[in-house]
Amino acid sequence: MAATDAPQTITLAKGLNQGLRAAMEADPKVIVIGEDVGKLGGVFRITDGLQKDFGERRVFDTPLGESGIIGTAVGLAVRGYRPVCEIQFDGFVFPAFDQIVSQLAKLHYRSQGKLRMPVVVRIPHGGGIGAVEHHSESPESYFAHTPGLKVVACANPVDAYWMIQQAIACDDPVIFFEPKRRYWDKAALDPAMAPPPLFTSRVLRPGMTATVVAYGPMVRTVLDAATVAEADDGHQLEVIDLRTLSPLDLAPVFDSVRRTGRLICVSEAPSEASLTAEVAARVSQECFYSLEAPVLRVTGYDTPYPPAKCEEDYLPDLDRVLDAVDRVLAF
Amino acid sequence: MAATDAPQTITLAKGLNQGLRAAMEADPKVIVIGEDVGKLGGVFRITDGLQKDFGERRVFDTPLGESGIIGTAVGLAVRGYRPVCEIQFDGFVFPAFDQIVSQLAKLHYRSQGKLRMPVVVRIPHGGGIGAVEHHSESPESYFAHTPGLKVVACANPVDAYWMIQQAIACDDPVIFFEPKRRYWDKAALDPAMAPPPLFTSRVLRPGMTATVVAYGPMVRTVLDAATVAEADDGHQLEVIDLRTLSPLDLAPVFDSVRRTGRLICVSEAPSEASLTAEVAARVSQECFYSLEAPVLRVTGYDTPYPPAKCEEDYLPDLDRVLDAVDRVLAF
Amino acid sequence: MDVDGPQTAQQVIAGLRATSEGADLVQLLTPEGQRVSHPQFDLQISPVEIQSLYRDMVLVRRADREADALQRQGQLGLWAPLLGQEAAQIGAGRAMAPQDMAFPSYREHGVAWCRGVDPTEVFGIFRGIDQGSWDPFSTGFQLYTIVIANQCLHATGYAMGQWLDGKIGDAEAGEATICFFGDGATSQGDVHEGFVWAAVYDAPVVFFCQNNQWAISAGLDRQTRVPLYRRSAGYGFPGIRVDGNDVLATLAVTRWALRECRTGNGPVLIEACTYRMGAHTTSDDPTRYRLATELEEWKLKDPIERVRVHLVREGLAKQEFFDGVAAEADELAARLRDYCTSMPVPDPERIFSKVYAEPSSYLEAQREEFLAYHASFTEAGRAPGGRH
Amino acid sequence: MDVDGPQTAQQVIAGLRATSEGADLVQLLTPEGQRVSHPQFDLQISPVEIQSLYRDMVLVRRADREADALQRQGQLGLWAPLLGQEAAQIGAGRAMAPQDMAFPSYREHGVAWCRGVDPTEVFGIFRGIDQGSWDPFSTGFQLYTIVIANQCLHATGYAMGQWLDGKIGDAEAGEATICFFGDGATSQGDVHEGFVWAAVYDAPVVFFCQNNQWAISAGLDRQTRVPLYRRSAGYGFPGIRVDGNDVLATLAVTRWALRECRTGNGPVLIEACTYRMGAHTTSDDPTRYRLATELEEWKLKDPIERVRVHLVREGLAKQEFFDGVAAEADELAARLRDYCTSMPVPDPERIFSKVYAEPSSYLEAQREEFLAYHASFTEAGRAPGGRH
Ligand SMILES: Cc1ncc(C[n+]2csc(CCOP(=O)(O)OP(=O)(O)O)c2C)c(N)n1
Ligand SMILES: Cc1ncc(C[n+]2csc(CCOP(=O)(O)OP(=O)(O)O)c2C)c(N)n1
Ligand SMILES: [Mg+2]
Ligand SMILES: [Mg+2]
Repeated sequence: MAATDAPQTITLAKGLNQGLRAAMEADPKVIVIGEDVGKLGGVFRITDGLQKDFGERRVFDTPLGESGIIGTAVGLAVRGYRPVCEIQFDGFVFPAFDQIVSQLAKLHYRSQGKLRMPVVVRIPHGGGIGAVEHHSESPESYFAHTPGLKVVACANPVDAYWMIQQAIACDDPVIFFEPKRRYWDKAALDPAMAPPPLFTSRVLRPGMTATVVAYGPMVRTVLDAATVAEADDGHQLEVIDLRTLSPLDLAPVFDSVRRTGRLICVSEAPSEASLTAEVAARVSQECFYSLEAPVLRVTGYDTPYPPAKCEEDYLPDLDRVLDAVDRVLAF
Repeated sequence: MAATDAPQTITLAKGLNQGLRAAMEADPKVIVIGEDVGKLGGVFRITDGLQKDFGERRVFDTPLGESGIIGTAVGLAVRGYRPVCEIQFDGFVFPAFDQIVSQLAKLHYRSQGKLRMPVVVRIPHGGGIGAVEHHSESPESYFAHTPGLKVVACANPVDAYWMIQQAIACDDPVIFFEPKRRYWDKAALDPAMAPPPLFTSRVLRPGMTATVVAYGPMVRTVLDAATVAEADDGHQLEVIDLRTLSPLDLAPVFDSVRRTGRLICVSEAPSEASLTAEVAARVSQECFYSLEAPVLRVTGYDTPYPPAKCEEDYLPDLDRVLDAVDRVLAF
Repeated sequence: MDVDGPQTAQQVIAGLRATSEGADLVQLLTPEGQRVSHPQFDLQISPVEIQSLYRDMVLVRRADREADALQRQGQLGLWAPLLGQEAAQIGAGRAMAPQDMAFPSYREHGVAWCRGVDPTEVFGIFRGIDQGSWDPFSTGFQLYTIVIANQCLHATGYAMGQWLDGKIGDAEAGEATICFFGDGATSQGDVHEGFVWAAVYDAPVVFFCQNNQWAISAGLDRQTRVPLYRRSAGYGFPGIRVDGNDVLATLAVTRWALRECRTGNGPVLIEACTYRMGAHTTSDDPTRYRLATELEEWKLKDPIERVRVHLVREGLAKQEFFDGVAAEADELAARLRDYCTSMPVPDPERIFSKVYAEPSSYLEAQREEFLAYHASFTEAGRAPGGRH
Repeated sequence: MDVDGPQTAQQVIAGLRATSEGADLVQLLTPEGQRVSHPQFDLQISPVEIQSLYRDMVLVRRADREADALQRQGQLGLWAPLLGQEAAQIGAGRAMAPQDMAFPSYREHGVAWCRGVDPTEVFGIFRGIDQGSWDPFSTGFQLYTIVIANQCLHATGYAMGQWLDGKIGDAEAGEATICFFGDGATSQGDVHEGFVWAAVYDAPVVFFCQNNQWAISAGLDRQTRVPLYRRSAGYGFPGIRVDGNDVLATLAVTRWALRECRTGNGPVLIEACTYRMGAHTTSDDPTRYRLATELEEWKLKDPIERVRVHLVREGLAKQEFFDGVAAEADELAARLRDYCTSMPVPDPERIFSKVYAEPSSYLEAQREEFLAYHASFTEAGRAPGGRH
């Protein structure tokens, strides 16, 4: 069935599914490929029903190889298709890293625009689902460090629905991160309401005490922390969802920090040479005279992702965010 | 012939060659593998003569495949060998990225120390040699962002000689960067003089006006800039060679910035989510009250590496460093 | 022109069906329990040995079923069942000599058993308390590898090391390596590079592909047009297809292959044709992509039942034997249940344990912060996360 | 047991020598210039056509030699010579139909020529003024790929697109893709995944491997035990070995392979046995790793000389023809010299040109800074870098 236009309550997974559906209806060149995306509908069911409704020529399972998935997607893009590739889990994108970094990211520049790469690489990312090794990675920074790619991360069902469509419509390669542990979060979607542009960050909650930026799975954690901080201590945290990781849209962050004088940057990923470092560096430079305290980073530790029974202590949580709030205010 | 112990003037390339030789003499488990490392001695001749002197069982050419080189090196390490792998050029490490990130970096943690990975991955990096695409990349940050790896970059012949031996002696996997455009730089080596520990940064030139940190190929650029800054404007730049990129050794940088109040961080690599961001973020936090100006970053632009005829304008040079000095002092 | 040339869809399907039948499939025990002979791979084996193969298969199946149940009770986070692949794994595992080394993927619970790795150690991974706790050297069984096909290069490199160490040449005392991977894995570049390296360096490695017909929801036709054992010829080493539900044939063929490697004639590829009778993992729902009838067909080829029938019909084992094995299985299941529920939870510091062989200054600092942070809660009399 | 099984070092060497001789090598014109017939791949070709093949080979060799000289004069930063591979490249290039698409590596200057890409456009890459300036669609010749084997997946994906577009089925009007790669490239995972994908999706792609016996300093025995054309059988599609120094045989075999693909019988693997008569690139020194005698042997199999001898002996071309081609070659060389020295230097802004199809705010800001910085010099009357 077609993507309905009536307002409805959907999960983040459903938002992606409906967004894919809408994009495929809008453009016959959009195809969906990856491991198990067909009959199974993907291990997270994001592509559920798409093969049934759009046929095996537009939605098909690939052999088991990520370099093959991205490498053939590049060739399909040269041919005029708009492939949407599913990488089954964050930890399995690395076999495709060479094709992504040396080809997908560089072909438009190499050809000076004669070759376009409207390819979307969907990657469920992050931990918190009690999984075995390689199923809880946060590889965003690798791609944000790669010129020629655009990188986005959706954090809620409504953004999921719109951002996947905008990413597919974009003529540049987009690495599209999905917060797997939030797939079942619910929200009300009104397909009639126009979305903000894809490459913009958004203030989700206004506040004067301190600014907190996050993206993907950490956005909800930060929003919860903001609620508690207000209830318990009367702190008003301004919460910003980055949404776009490359290019970063930091103007709203700069504005916010000029008002609050304090910034906390939250991500599950290890901190060394990461996106949180980039945000901290740029804000420390841009808001040099406004900052009343150093920018604090709340991140995963610089260790491999630990066994699932330890992940609760590895991942930034509400308490670690609130602890950072206390520290940034104590300054 | 054996590595001589008499003081001598050597090139950086020769320093690496002699260091490899010394390491192979010190430990029979050290083997050298990669594309063209045998008879040819590598495209840069770093392994020149090693196969002749140590035999085909300790120095051998591999088939053409980087995943194969690193993946088999992991197996050889499990068997008790200490493989030194040559990646021919920076742009060709990506086919091995999966084996490096998911296996080489994680096996010690996965096995809780039962499996050791004393593997060195040698990568000539950086531009400035007028090469075609993929031969001038600066991928250091990808590895610095990967827990489980250690990452170092040598900048001069003496460090090259010692650091390669220390990296091979290290029981952890070390990604070893070599500044290819400095391979022919010369310096006097006294093998009798003990080297500093591998994972330490070094102040190469003391100064009070501002601190400038760099690593690899940019170190010489920065030293030249410091000379000119002193001659032309009487500025005394304190120059620090990071040497170790993961873990970073920032204590000397913090000390320096507490004295100078100003920091410029220089690297050829694109800036987004990079090592220079990490240094800027940590210094901005640690030296919050000492900084008299924002940390400035002088880096490659966030574009793919351009055609060779443009690289002079792409790479940070003496003038861009001096320009940053002017800006940081103007604050 | 090459007979493996272009094929119609029908031919492809036919070719694939052929992967579990056909003249080139080595079989020593039919699904009906009949011993058959094979010109190249015959096996001298005593009733007692057959009994012990039967026992191993029954016990690993029981451990597997127990794990499946424990996952549903929330005791394990996930389980990847070996159900249906007992003969392939016990046959291969029992063919190994003590000095041989195995590089498994994530489903080789039966091989682990043969190498003396206790099922509880395997459970640790799926319970999420560790990532592989057994000793990979004393057992000669390396840790599980989850990233598909990565281990094929590790096995090849290790075998290159055996060669460099001069451990090959003697069919008895020599060393060999065996690498386990699936039908889906054969599409990955790392399997290919493993084949290339192993062939070029004469590495003593047996590539043991368990073709269980499925890669999650992808049937074999997503990976290949022709039977997988044919891949090796293009690299210049032998490929053999064995009935992976026939423990005797798998034992005979793997023994031969390992001897070839020990004597310096490696590598060798084995395609063991079997069937994944369960779900891919406990998170999977096979009804979405395959027919129940397929499972029914394969049940007729059950790897354990044919051995039981053979032992009974040929009078090679008495009822007491079967009762004894059944009792052992019950004890094992009970032991696993008890152990699982009593498994220790790692303490939070485990996060920072053994990231490096030589401590990293920066990570040590992070660890200190982490401990101080946690202390702040416990002082306040609350566990971390206890604040909210 | 499989005949491609374990081999001694001697056998390996023998097997490799066989890659440029032997019964399975398709040949239509001997090194001595004799036409020979082949049961499957015969070729009806007119004297004029043979003349034009000769002409193409002479011209691309001359362009190649000129580029080599220009590099030594510092006009090019690097050059990867095709010397010795003219027949393989002209044979393959001329076999293509206008609607076919080629995915080259970095040495296919001869194929580029056949597709109407002017040598000066190829020079741009090696002079460092661009990374590939020709139109990949109007020429049906994609840009060079330097990362070994990456293009094999691009070609496969493009061919999958031809299939999805319903462009196959007609031997004349149908479309096909041809992918060029070397002997060394065959070891990369991407070639394997290309074979897997192409076979599974019946992609109309010809995998054209120019086995020039060397991968920089690595001889063929570093990549394989057996001839490379045998790889494809294990994936279920045909592999053919052709004398890559025989332009007629290469033309005939490639034509056949492309027709097979157009009609839906793809993929096909071709191993063209040839020899890299020059250095790997102008930075390479082959005397470090191979014997001069090897080169001498191959000179006897020169791809151009055998055609010249054939045309003369059979009286298919007069002296005027040869003089004409020689004159054309001189003109071409002169034109290339002139153009090369007059090539425009890209302006600094080129660094920021077309990184994205849709401009990125952040990069735009960097560009502005860059321009302001440069302006600061030019205002000060100095070029960037002019300060010191
Ligand atoms: C590189 C990589 N990609 C994807 C996955 C997710 N995944 C886990 S198992 C599996 C299927 C493996 O099939 P096969 O090789 O036949 O082994 P089997 O599970 O049947 O034993 C996939 C796609 C993975 N683990 N690694
Ligand atoms: C992934 C990768 N690794 C290494 C290189 C460096 N390199 C350039 S050409 C070459 C040898 C290629 O040999 P072959 O495939 O036989 O092609 P040929 O050069 O002989 O035409 C190598 C190793 C590269 N370009 N890409
Ligand atoms: Mg399988
Ligand atoms: Mg070659």
